[in-house]
Amino acid sequence: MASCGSGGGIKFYEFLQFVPGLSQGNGVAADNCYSAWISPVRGKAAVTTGPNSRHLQDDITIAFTGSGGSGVIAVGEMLLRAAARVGFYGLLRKSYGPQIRGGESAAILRLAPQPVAGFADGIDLLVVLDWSHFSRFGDELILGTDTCIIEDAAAGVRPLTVPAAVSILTLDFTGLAGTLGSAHNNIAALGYCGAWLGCSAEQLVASLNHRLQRQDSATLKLAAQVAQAGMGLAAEHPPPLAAPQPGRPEATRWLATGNQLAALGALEAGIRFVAAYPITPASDVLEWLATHIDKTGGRLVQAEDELAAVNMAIGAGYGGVPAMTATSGPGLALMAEAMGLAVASETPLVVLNVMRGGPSTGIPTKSEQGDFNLAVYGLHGDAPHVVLSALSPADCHFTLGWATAIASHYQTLAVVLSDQLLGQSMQVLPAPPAMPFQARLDRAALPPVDGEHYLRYLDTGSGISPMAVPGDPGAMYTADGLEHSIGATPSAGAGDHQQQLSKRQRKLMGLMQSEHWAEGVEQPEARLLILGWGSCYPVALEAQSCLEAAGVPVNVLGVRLLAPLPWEALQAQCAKVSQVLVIEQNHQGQFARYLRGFGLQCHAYHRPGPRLLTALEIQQQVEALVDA
Amino acid sequence: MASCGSGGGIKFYEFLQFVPGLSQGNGVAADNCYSAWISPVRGKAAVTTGPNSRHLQDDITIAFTGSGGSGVIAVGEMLLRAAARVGFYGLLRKSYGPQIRGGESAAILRLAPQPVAGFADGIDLLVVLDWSHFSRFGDELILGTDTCIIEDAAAGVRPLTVPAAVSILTLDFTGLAGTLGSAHNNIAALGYCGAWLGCSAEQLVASLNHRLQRQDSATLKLAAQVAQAGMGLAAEHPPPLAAPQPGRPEATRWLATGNQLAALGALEAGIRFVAAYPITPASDVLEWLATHIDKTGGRLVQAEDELAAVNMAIGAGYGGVPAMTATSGPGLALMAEAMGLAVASETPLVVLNVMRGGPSTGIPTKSEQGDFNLAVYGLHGDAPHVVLSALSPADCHFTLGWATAIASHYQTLAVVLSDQLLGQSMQVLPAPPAMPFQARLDRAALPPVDGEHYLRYLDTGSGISPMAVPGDPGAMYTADGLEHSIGATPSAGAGDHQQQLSKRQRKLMGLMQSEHWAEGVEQPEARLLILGWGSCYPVALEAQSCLEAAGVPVNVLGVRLLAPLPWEALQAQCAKVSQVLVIEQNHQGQFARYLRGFGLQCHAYHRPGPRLLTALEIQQQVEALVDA
Amino acid sequence: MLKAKEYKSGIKPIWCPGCGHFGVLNAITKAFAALEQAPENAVLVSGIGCSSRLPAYVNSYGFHGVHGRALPVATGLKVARPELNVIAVGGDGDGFSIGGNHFLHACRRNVDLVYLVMDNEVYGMTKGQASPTTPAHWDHSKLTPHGPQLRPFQPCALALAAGASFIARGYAGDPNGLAQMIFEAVRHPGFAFIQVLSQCVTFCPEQARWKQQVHEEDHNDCCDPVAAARFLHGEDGLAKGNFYRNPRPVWPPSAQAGGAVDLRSEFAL
Amino acid sequence: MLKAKEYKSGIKPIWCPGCGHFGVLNAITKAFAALEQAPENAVLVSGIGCSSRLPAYVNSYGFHGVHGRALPVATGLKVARPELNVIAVGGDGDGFSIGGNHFLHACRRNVDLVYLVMDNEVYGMTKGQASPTTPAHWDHSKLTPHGPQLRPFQPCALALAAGASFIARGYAGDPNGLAQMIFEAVRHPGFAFIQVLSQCVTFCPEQARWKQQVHEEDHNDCCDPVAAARFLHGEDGLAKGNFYRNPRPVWPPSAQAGGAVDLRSEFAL
Amino acid sequence: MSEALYQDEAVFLAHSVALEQEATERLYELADTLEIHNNRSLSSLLRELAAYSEQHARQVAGLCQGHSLPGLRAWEYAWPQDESPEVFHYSQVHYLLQAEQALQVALEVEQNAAAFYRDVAARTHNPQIQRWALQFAGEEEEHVRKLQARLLQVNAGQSPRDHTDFDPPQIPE
Ligand SMILES: Cc1ncc(C[n+]2csc(CCOP(=O)(O)OP(=O)(O)O)c2C)c(N)n1
Ligand SMILES: Cc1ncc(C[n+]2csc(CCOP(=O)(O)OP(=O)(O)O)c2C)c(N)n1
Ligand code: SF4
Ligand code: SF4
Ligand SMILES: [Mg+2]
Ligand SMILES: [Mg+2]
Repeated sequence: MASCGSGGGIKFYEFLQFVPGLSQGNGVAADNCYSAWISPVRGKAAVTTGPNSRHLQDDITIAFTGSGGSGVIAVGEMLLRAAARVGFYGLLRKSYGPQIRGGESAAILRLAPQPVAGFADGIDLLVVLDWSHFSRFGDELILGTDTCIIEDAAAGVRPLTVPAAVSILTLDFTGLAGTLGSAHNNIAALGYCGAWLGCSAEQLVASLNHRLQRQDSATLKLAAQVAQAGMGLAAEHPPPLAAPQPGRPEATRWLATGNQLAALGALEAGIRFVAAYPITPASDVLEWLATHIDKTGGRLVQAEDELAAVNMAIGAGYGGVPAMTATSGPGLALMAEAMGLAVASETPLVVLNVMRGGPSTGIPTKSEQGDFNLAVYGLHGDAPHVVLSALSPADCHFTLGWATAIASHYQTLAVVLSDQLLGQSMQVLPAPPAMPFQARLDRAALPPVDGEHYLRYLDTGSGISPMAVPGDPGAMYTADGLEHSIGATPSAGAGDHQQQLSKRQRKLMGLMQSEHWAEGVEQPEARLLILGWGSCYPVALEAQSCLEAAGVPVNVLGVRLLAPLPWEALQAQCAKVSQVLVIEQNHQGQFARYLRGFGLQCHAYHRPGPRLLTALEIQQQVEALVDA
Repeated sequence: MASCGSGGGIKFYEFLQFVPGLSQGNGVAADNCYSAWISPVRGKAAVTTGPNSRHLQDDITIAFTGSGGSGVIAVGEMLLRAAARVGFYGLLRKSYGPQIRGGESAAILRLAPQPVAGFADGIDLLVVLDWSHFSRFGDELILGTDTCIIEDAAAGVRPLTVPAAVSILTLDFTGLAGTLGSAHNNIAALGYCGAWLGCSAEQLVASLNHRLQRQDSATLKLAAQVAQAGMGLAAEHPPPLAAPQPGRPEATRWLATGNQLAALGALEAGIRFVAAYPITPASDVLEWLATHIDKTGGRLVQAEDELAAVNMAIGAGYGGVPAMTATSGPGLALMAEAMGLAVASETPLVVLNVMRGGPSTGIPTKSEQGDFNLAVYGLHGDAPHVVLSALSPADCHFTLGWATAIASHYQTLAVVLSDQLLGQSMQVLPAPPAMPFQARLDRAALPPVDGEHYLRYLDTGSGISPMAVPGDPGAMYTADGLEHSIGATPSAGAGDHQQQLSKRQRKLMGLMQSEHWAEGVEQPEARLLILGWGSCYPVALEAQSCLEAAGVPVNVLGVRLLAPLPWEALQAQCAKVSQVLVIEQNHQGQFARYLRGFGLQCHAYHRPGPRLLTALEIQQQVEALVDA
Repeated sequence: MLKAKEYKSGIKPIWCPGCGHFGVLNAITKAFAALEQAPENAVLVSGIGCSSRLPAYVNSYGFHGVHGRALPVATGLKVARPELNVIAVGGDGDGFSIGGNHFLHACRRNVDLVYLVMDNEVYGMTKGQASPTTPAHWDHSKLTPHGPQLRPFQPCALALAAGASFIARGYAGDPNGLAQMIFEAVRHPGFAFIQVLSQCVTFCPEQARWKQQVHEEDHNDCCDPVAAARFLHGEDGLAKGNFYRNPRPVWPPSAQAGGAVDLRSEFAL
Repeated sequence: MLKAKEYKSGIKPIWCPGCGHFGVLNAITKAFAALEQAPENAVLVSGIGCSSRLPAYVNSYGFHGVHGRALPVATGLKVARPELNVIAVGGDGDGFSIGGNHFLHACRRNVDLVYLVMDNEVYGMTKGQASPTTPAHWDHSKLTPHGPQLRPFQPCALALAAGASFIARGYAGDPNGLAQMIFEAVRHPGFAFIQVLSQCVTFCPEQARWKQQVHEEDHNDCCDPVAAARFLHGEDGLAKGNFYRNPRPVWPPSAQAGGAVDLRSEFAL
Repeated sequence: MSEALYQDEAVFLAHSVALEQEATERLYELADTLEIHNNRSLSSLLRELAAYSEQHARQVAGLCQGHSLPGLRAWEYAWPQDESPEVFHYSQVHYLLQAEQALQVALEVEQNAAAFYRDVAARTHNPQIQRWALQFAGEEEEHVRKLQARLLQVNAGQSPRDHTDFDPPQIPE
């Protein structure tokens, strides 16, 4: 860190040095391994060339559905944990009905020998504990003719919409559990599937114990018995499809959601103040922070609303303490005015926006990428700021770290766009390397040389002005959202205005040089580039691999730095191919419109949620373009 | 209006019929004269062809500056009123220092024989009552070598920045007033300038009386004497430049600000509910409404903040009463979340945003066009809505009327962008024709045919769903910002989501057919189109006329319907020329970026305020392009 | 004349079995029956939360807006359409946290509305975080693992200080008593505030104890703000009853009829 | 040790001659002198309004934010940097209209801040519209030509109901008395609220009469909320004095030191 | 009102009708809710109980022929407690409710109803009211016996259950 330059003042705000004081725990990897970790689907750094290493044949997608306390979500989580112990990587997403609790639900699990960051198109194995309301998941549980269904004997009437062609096996999980005195057919199903995947009884019991931590030992014992009975059933009546093969991962692996990883990334990069107002699907970021930030010496405040939350974070940021808040669409809209204040007053601020279906209250529990416009354009006046997108659940960690460093370094607002899919999916991933970013204010010019007046908003070469924080003697100034002179006095002068506007825009240009602006995989002889952002990126990689198999090599690029857009670098990527297809999950094609504003000639494929974008539909789009 | 279809229910909300009950007062003109009135600088309807009828030689710009109670603003207003009576058209803008009152100020007045909607580049006659702080206006009072300065003998030390070349006349306004026992040198200056412009003593006294309404008769009498003394001085020492010639207007003319005209337009089109939170420069819209809406049977509520204001307007709109609020940048940002609610729940809502310098608190008293992005893109999720821009002070009337009708007809949010320059400039203009727009809900399908269920969010051919309002029997429903089915029950289904998203976008397509989407003037053999919006449009027309004089014919188009953009119609206009220059007054070129997103190839000229965009700089830009 | 149950819309609530909000729904339908309310002339306006889902379940007009803004929407609607019976409903999070400012100003403004807050001392819908009325040491939320550690918000005392002219507290477990309160609140000219203790069985199962703890405290005739303040500063928050009633001029004063008016002449030169 | 006048920044206020806010500036500098405040360790945080311009005029750090949000900014700053002396300042419009919710919640939260509101019963900066504290029949604003017709907001009564632990009212025309209040408010642990009657000579020239009308009312030892409520519900709004002081636990409780911690192990399989 | 309950036939009948109707509505409401929450077995049990009450309500309504019943407002009934004695209290149920608990609650409210009628029978001076009250009390006691039997059956047929809640609450908005 640059010297603070002032002797006495420093002592009582030593934490401004931003020594995070965090041990990096397990599986610390060197800095240069980071990008391998972020885009787990592929091999090397930044934009790599070569075949997409992902082989579709190796993976399997298992879905559990049920309702009213049947506990399918719990089974999904326990099975993921157990399968991970066997050597699988995997991803789990959850889907619910509108009830607050006890509603119908589904857990969709994808397992593979190597890291997976996105979901597949179809379901290989569907385990049904209860058929009622199954149609509610029609958008999400897509049955192919090769889907294999295992239904509980007590699952009720199978809906007519289930294709006749699929193979169906009826097993009496309920009866099996019942004979042991348990009502939990879900645990029997867990045992059944676990055995098929090669989990040992210990591994399954360990998962059960982890999940049922607070239960008494009799309950745990009974659950273990039921699971074992389920394992027995698998030996007798295995599912009529081959079990996938686990990998042989050497590194330490983690099980975490994108939201947890975002929160961890923020803390590791130096966030020490969080202001929180709960909102789905961002609340769990805040909740994780609430239970961990104290340990770092930081603070979380539950605010009365989003207006308070964002202004509290600005207050802390003004005080030199790296600060953030997290929200979702409606909350981000409420924060717009104050985000402009962060821009004008040049106060570091990180805002994580975990997107859900919009507009308005919309579809709060489902994923969509509809807040691009608001994040990039939603401030009044000319207010340049930074917008990043996280490219996978794992990348939430990296991107929050980067955003934290950017906000402090550039004294700016950094909005990070994640979404419900990235944020709430649970991923098995290699342990991330040590956080490469640290929040640091550029305080080189402080305090002013004796006799000089401190110029808070000085127009420096880099555009980054010297930022004093309270406690620095001799550098007192009043930060202002009113336009101001370099000396921080309010000014309505055209010259001051032009100077500050230009400076605030120019200072962000430094970011354009960053290699982190995008991730990608190139293939030799590719004629088309699939360009995506956020949670579309893993889907695009998957499509790339399908297309490769079909003999259509394409390049894939996921843009992490959405604004300011490194247009030249992007152009260079686009120039390598003859067609560009922009993909995103929203109705209006917001990102594509944005790119066209820079002059990009592109095709665009976009549609709203809540149905996830699939590799198959992207593949079809690409094939149509390539054929034409 | 479509029949409400229900007998009994209608009686107690008869005002829903939206009979505005307003007599159209003076100067009613036929509907087809409207567009002539709106773009006063030129001749006929929509896009006209022919020479720009504006001749620069005929106009004159007079500025008054002074400070600390010298009353230059009052002089400006009184002179405009008196000059109007002589037959001038004109425009007046005011500029203040940062003090709440008594600070330095300037009144800038442009007079011509035909309507003027924009300001000129330079000052022809500068009347200085006090030189101190003159430099504060350096950006706004641009002195050319042919500027003629009249300074009061007591004006103090002339700053060094005043070019030596200008002609300066020192007159003792202070002494003249003093001999009559008055401290008001400004009134002497009024008499002086008035006489020069050809005003009679009665005309000047009428202006004085209008302005000093609340004063006692002795004061009025003294003021009249001082003014007459000033007139005498003009006879002795006329300014060393020719007086301009007034016109011979036949129609009744008005004196009003854009903000007043916007308010009038809203009431005349049927607005009957206003929610208000004061903010510069929108407060005077609200204040005018507050003193007039009662007469129409409508209501204004002063809200506790902008969040309340916009939601109150939504409540009234849901009740079937045309409703609006007015604000400026920071307030608009606060309204973003609820604006999304209006979109999702399909509630009519008009929001007038009078722009000021941004970002954040920015430069509240000065004009800028920086809120384009926020207005067009500032909602979360995919939220199609309408954004209009007023193209002149007079056009504020038309555009608010149109917005009011659109909001009701399309059950949507209509944002109108005006700015400080349009809103607070005082214009002499021909009396507007009768308001051609009326707010009307499409209630054709109400109530449901017996036995049928009322489907509030039905996906009709037009995309406009049948809207019941409380009081309609048999059509009870709950409006919702959650995604919903056609029957207004919350839904997270992909099908319902897609259907409602598409419907809400499609319903606005009807607007594309409107001839009101833009105004323009074409010239034969034009090779270039100047494309602008809002207050840039009159400046572009002025530049057109200068260019015409210089032998460079260009077309000019001012876009009133910014979103949804009638792209095909715009393309057709652009296809007529080989180059397009987009002009606007903001730092980032927000409109140009937007247009490029549609695929427009254009040049862009934009710079921030508070310095006004001038015809001269546009002319230079065009010449550079044409030369290249 | 409709029966209470005919004021249910037929849409099935998403609420958890045992949720207090059912009791409130029950009370509203009973009050409507007693008021002989024409369904088309009543509007329930809400924000976001479990409680704010209520309008859809009632056979009347409804507006389910955004979080915290029920009162402004209701205010705009009532001022624009004074002949309607407008009732704003919502939760403690919606009304006292994000919506706190509107609550204060609605109390002062005294528009002829009813505002009913289903107070379960928690954010139900977002999974059980502390709300302004949560006890300081309630540590069941991950967002405040040591409890909110703040003095709970006192809705009735604040309503009084802010100028509400009708203040009462009901209990969802007593829908009949609550129905009477709602009935009287609707009849009361001006802003009427009812805080309803409405248990969240899912996140605050301890609220089942309210059945034993809630006690009656009637100040029906209390129109003295000082006496009401004294009571409200002392009580335990579990008293139900009418705490304050003091009609004062309703805003806006009744409208003059809008006739043909000339808005234009002032502009003529 | 600096003298009072050395706490002025040298930037000349834009205020009208005679504006009460000068008196407040004067009082703050005197209080700082008495506190021997190191200028670099004090931060004045404000929103938007004539009053909110004050921070720039004081020789300390300042933050001039957006309208109505001084308290959240101050809260974030103080929680993040507890060693600083953080004072939020602003006007009645800023604090009680748009900022009303933060005011309520700051009172409950009891962070160790001072909040000083320069109450002139008007929106000065936007040209004289009615604020929440404007008298019901004050008809000088074009926005409310018949007067706001609403019951004025009672800041001290509300602060009490919301849980403020220090409540006082000062007068800009008595900067010395006010300086003492500020001095004590800074020393008070927790949230201290001072309402200052600060005349707007431009839009409310009638406030010149405050000089005669303001009267002393000292309840210095009043730590009984019921007694304070009784007083505040009865008084005329022009009493100056300390109305309530009742220290209670400050939020947040003091921090544990952050050392090397392991945030990662919980994720490992 | 309470004196009228004991002495006025129309008022007594109005109470009897309301008592059963309230019970019916409350049970159907809970049954609907449990169905939404996919607890179908309990939901059908509750429907069964609701149908009893509904039938009973019809019987009582039949008796009312020829009486013009007072239109009482919800709060004007002279219930011994806040609500009609035959409704269960809202906070007595939750989504993990088991059949035995539901039956237990139903049993309690039937007992309350029986006690209510016995009390009326004891206090009234009107022989007609007394006849009715005793008849209704008898019917309620009949229900009580049925429920007790049912409860025994359920308890007997049931193996020990662990009540692990595998369905964490969700977060819809
Ligand atoms: C602007 C915004 N912020 C946050 C949310 C998330 N949210 C939805 S409901 C809710 C709290 C509801 O609590 P309460 O009003 O007490 O209702 P309850 O569910 O307890 O009945 C929150 C924070 C939102 N929908 N919108
Ligand atoms: C979001 C927003 N809304 C409105 C305004 C306009 N505005 C600026 S100051 C002000 C009122 C100030 O009144 P007060 O706080 O009482 O301060 P005073 O000027 O009286 O000292 C308003 C409404 C704004 N700047 N921002
Ligand atoms: S979570 Fe709580 S408040 Fe929401 S429906 Fe369930 S019990 Fe009611
Ligand atoms: S307008 Fe009023 S508050 Fe503002 S500076 Fe002038 S006197 Fe003070
Ligand atoms: Mg709640
Ligand atoms: Mg004020």
